[in-house]
Amino acid sequence: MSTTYLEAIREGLWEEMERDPNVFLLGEDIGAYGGAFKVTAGLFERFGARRVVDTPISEAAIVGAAIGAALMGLRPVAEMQFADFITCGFDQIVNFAAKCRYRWNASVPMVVRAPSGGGVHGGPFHSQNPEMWFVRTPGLKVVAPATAYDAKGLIKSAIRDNDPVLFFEHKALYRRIKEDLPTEEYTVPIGKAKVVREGTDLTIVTYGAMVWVALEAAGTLAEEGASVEVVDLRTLLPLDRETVCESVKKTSKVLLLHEDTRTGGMAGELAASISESVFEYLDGPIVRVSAPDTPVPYSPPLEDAFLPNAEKVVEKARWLFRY
Amino acid sequence: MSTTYLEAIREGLWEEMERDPNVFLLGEDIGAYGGAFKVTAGLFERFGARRVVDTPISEAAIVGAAIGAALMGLRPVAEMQFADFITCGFDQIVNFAAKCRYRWNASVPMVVRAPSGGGVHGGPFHSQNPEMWFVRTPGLKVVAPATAYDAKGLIKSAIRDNDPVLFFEHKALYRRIKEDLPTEEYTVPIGKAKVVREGTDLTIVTYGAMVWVALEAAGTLAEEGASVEVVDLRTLLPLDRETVCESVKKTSKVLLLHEDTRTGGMAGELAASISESVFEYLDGPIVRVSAPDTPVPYSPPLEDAFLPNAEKVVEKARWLFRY
Amino acid sequence: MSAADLAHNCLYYMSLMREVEDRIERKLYRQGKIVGGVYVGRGQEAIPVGTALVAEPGDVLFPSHRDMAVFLIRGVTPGRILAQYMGRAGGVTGGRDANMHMGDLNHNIVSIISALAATVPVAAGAALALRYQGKNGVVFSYFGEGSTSRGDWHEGVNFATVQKLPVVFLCNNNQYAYSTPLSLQMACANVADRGPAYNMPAEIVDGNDVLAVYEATRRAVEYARAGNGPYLLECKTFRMTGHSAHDAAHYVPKDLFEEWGKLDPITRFEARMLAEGWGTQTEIDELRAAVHREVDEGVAWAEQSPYPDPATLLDGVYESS
Amino acid sequence: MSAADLAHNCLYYMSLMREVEDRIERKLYRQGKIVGGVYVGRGQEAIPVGTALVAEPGDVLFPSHRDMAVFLIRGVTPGRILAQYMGRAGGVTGGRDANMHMGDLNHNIVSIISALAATVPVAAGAALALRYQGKNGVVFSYFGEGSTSRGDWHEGVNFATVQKLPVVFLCNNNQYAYSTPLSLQMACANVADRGPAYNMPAEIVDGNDVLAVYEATRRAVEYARAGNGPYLLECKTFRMTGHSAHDAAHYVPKDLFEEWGKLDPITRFEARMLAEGWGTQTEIDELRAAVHREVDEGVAWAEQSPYPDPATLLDGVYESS
Ligand SMILES: Cc1ncc(C[n+]2csc(CCOP(=O)(O)OP(=O)(O)O)c2C)c(N)n1
Ligand SMILES: Cc1ncc(C[n+]2csc(CCOP(=O)(O)OP(=O)(O)O)c2C)c(N)n1
Ligand SMILES: [Mg+2]
Ligand SMILES: [Mg+2]
Repeated sequence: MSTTYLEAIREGLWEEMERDPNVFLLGEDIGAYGGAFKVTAGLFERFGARRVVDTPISEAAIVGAAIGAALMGLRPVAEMQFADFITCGFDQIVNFAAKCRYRWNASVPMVVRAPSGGGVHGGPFHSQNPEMWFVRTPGLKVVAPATAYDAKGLIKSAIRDNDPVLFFEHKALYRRIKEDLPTEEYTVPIGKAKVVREGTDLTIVTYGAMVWVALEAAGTLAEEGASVEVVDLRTLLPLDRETVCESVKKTSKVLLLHEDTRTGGMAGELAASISESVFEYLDGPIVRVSAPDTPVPYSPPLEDAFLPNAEKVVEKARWLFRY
Repeated sequence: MSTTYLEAIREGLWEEMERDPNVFLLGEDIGAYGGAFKVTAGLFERFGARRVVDTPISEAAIVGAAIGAALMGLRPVAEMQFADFITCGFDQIVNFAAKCRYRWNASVPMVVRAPSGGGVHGGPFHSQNPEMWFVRTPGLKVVAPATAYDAKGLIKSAIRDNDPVLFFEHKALYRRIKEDLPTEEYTVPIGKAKVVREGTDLTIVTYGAMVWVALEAAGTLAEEGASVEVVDLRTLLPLDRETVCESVKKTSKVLLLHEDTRTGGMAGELAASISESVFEYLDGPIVRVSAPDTPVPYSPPLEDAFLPNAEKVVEKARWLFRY
Repeated sequence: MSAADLAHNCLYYMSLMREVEDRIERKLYRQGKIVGGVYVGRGQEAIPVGTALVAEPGDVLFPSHRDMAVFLIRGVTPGRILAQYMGRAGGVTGGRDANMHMGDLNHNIVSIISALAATVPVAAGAALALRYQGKNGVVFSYFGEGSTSRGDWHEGVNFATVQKLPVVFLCNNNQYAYSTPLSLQMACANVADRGPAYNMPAEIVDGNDVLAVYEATRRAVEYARAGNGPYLLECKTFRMTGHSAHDAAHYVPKDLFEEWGKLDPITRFEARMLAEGWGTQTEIDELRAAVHREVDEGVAWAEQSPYPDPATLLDGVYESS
Repeated sequence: MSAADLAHNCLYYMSLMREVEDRIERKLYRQGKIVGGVYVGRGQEAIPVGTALVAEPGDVLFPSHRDMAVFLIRGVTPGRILAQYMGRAGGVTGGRDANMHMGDLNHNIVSIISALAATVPVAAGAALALRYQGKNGVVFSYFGEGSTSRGDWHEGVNFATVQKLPVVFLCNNNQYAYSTPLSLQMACANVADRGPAYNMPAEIVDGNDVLAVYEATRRAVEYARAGNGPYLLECKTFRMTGHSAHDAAHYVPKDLFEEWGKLDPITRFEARMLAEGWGTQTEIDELRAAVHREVDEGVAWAEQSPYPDPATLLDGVYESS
């Protein structure tokens, strides 16, 4: 019985709600309607209005209320209808939630789920990848699964985590990927990257929907005789620098890939980290493939040009091999 | 007649308001009171309530109103009382202002002034360096002057710019630095870094208050026989990658320094850029000195430990020279 | 304008909006020619029409996502709008943004962003600018009842009232925000109940009666133009569709659709026209046919408009670029 | 509690707050022992005292920056508070944060962040949790009139009223927000005028009369605890200082200080105590002396508390770290 990425998240929520009566959900249209993407479909029927709370259109209140409930010992999971709207609850996340523990030793075990990413012709406000706003904010954890397995395992870990976790679910993966998941319970640890393909000539470090692009590119490059290792970060903060650096030590070449725009993107942090820690192992520049520095355009030909794809990765990798 | 950094900003505002009747100011307590830091002192008396608008405590409305006025052809300069509160008007900046031109070709010639930075014992909410939230947002320009000369020249350029500009003024510099400014009018171009000290053995790239730390460190290192070049970015977006890379080509060693916390900081973007463009010139790892990944603590001994200083820079530089 | 001319205008723009949106939602979207979200204002046409017909050329309008008639009334052609939905270069945003996320300062229309009510403080700023510039324009700020829950709404309205700015706040209360009914959105019964919080006059009007909306808007605009500050107009109506083209609105009790269907602003107004003698059935039929032709032409125009050139992807992030 | 006991408590906590803050602002700050911002509630003590004395142990309090008595009433010692201001390890946040940015869940007090009104939605969430957990606690959410301009205030109050949560919203309307007078903050005359926007009862009380505040708070808390939803209490008062220790408040008309000085909540209440026979002058003098001693001890305790060890800088960003 194959499970989609979206169903995997729902299963994770469901299991945690069954397991722990302190877990509850809040967000816009998540109740009887089941959420804009139907991630929470069925949960209202199962758990009722007490544990699946429909809210007004108030992202600051959604996040704020989640913080308040978390401070009182509950485990709220807030949904942003689209990750793009997280900017409306921004102060609550980066100033309230992120700093409580450091400032006054108060736990905020809250999860904010945010459907992010492009490739769905959503245009500038339904396609963004806002992860870096949070990766640069100490006190938050940031998760961005690429597979159904990880999506389920990470949402469960996020809910059990005693720190605020931002959970970026990639919209383009919701129904596009399907996997057989274990029938027994499992979790996936926060803070651990995963080598999803082993290789010896080049490391591609990436996350989210781009993992699939990296794997496709790795396949193409394999046909050309290049052995490419793909590291899926899975968690962006805290960052598993070790797994990244170990891979670079092995391959000596690295390509950083993200769907997010270039300047200030995750690739920067990775480049700095790699250059600081394993500089002597590098035998070529650290290269990046990413979206360019523009808003996400709507029209399909523009969006296609905007998004990174396997072709662009392969081309950059070839350049690096020639270097 | 020496001018402080703070006075330089005030002079820049004043001159632009005299020059262009479309320039006006809005913010909390900026009128008769002259602003929390007195940057706008005297402007209300000179230009009146029409052009120096006191607002309610509403950062989203301040930024939003600035956008609306800018769309109508005015040149608003909004003040955040502290840069930390910019998170309350975040959506307006990153989603409204930043994307207008790309989406529908509408100019938003607005400036948001934001007193940022630590070293004033302000604690977690009056000391932050929020620049990277904006540097990763295409459509914005981000400026962070280190000297009175640049502060004045850049605020004038920011006001004349037809794109939204975030102007981070470092609170610790407000009254601490003083310079003789030209009596004739001048501006400083947005998007141009400056080599503020020439050297041949190491490049330190930095901005804001850390320019002074870098210069102090360069002085110490000079005594040890090392010739250090210091690049003051001045503008963080668009980033003057060329000046940075030219310097690295010359020195082959680079230390990236910022007061902002480490992960996701400006150093990452610089490291990626350097590694991509001038990798072959590097003869050592790209190293970083920054604040650690914590909120900004209040208590002086903690804040002192948190902030980068010349000692930490010198130590890191020595390590790099030994490499 | 004579009563008959006004009536003709009202019917024309309501019908044109209806037809453009029907074509978008029921044809082009289903044909896959429109990708992404489609939100229509079916059943609510009296609101953008009754309000925007009051606007002077110097007034600045901030339509929301169910106010298409505002564009039509200001002279944006159906072709450009249809091309917008289809992501074509000839669309209002040239393919950069989707659906109702469009604006054109040549027509004094500012584009919404997706975040609801984000335009409210921006509208206040535009009003500040009009007054600053010594113009006597009024700003029209549109939103749904659900959007009044947002902090930006509050901050924008508060700032506008403190500054006594020339803004009319135009709320379409269609009783749902996506799947969320009024009772889960606010504890008060009417959006107009929020007026006193800002010491702002607030009026409730039948949002399915285009002339009632028109008259109320005139009062509101006159008040604002005279320098008295903002005015809130709550237009009671009903969303006769799902939230968007992919939403079947199972959560809406069926009888509400039936009940409100009887109050369809176009059907109702046609009857009124005949009753008042503002037009004949023949004229109405001709108007309908003309609207059809106009939209046919718009669709043809839009379909021949090319997709934007990917080579332009990087252009226009900044002025110089 | 007898009327005399209540009166004694009121006077004790008002005096203690006054004395702690005087010591902070007029001594320690000027001696350079406190770096960073200092905001006091001089002249407003009746509000935190009259409200917090109503709170049950299970109630959760969200004091703002002029509500120090809330901490004292909940059992946070003057020493810990003074150490907090001085950035010492013994302070409530151990030197991590400054002044009134402190909280302690052992006392059911949640720390504000600096962004005004950000606690309002958080307070709503805490109230949701109390109801969820089947507890019958009430949440006390404090803010100044200026903070009601913030979007978070609106969103939090709206959510709380929609959900009928057990929150009392306690506004100190001291007529200034930093240098900004009420008239530039809101167009309505009273914060209570905002109640109807949320279909929430709103009451105005003399914020310089501790017993009036106490009685009104009892009404509010009873209403909320009974499950009727939020209640807004506007306590009219006046900020008898500058915004912070470095602000001389030149922008406040001098006669306002004089006028309101006559209404000082402590002086007034002492007179009332004598008049009602709730205490004698001797008892009052003794209370004052005891408060002095307590604060002396607190200062001594704080001064002997070490600064935090820089080696702890990185601790506690996350649970595990
Ligand atoms: C800040 C924000 N949150 C969520 C959404 C998603 N969303 C789009 S329209 C809508 C409902 C809007 O309701 P209302 O304001 O009543 O307008 P209506 O659609 O009924 O005309 C929602 C929740 C959004 N666009 N912006
Ligand atoms: C979002 C935000 N903007 C600005 C400030 C700066 N600030 C601190 S207190 C204050 C005035 C607060 O006024 P009010 O809410 O009336 O409380 P009061 O100080 O009068 O008790 C301001 C503007 C802030 N803390 N948060
Ligand atoms: Mg609605
Ligand atoms: Mg006040």
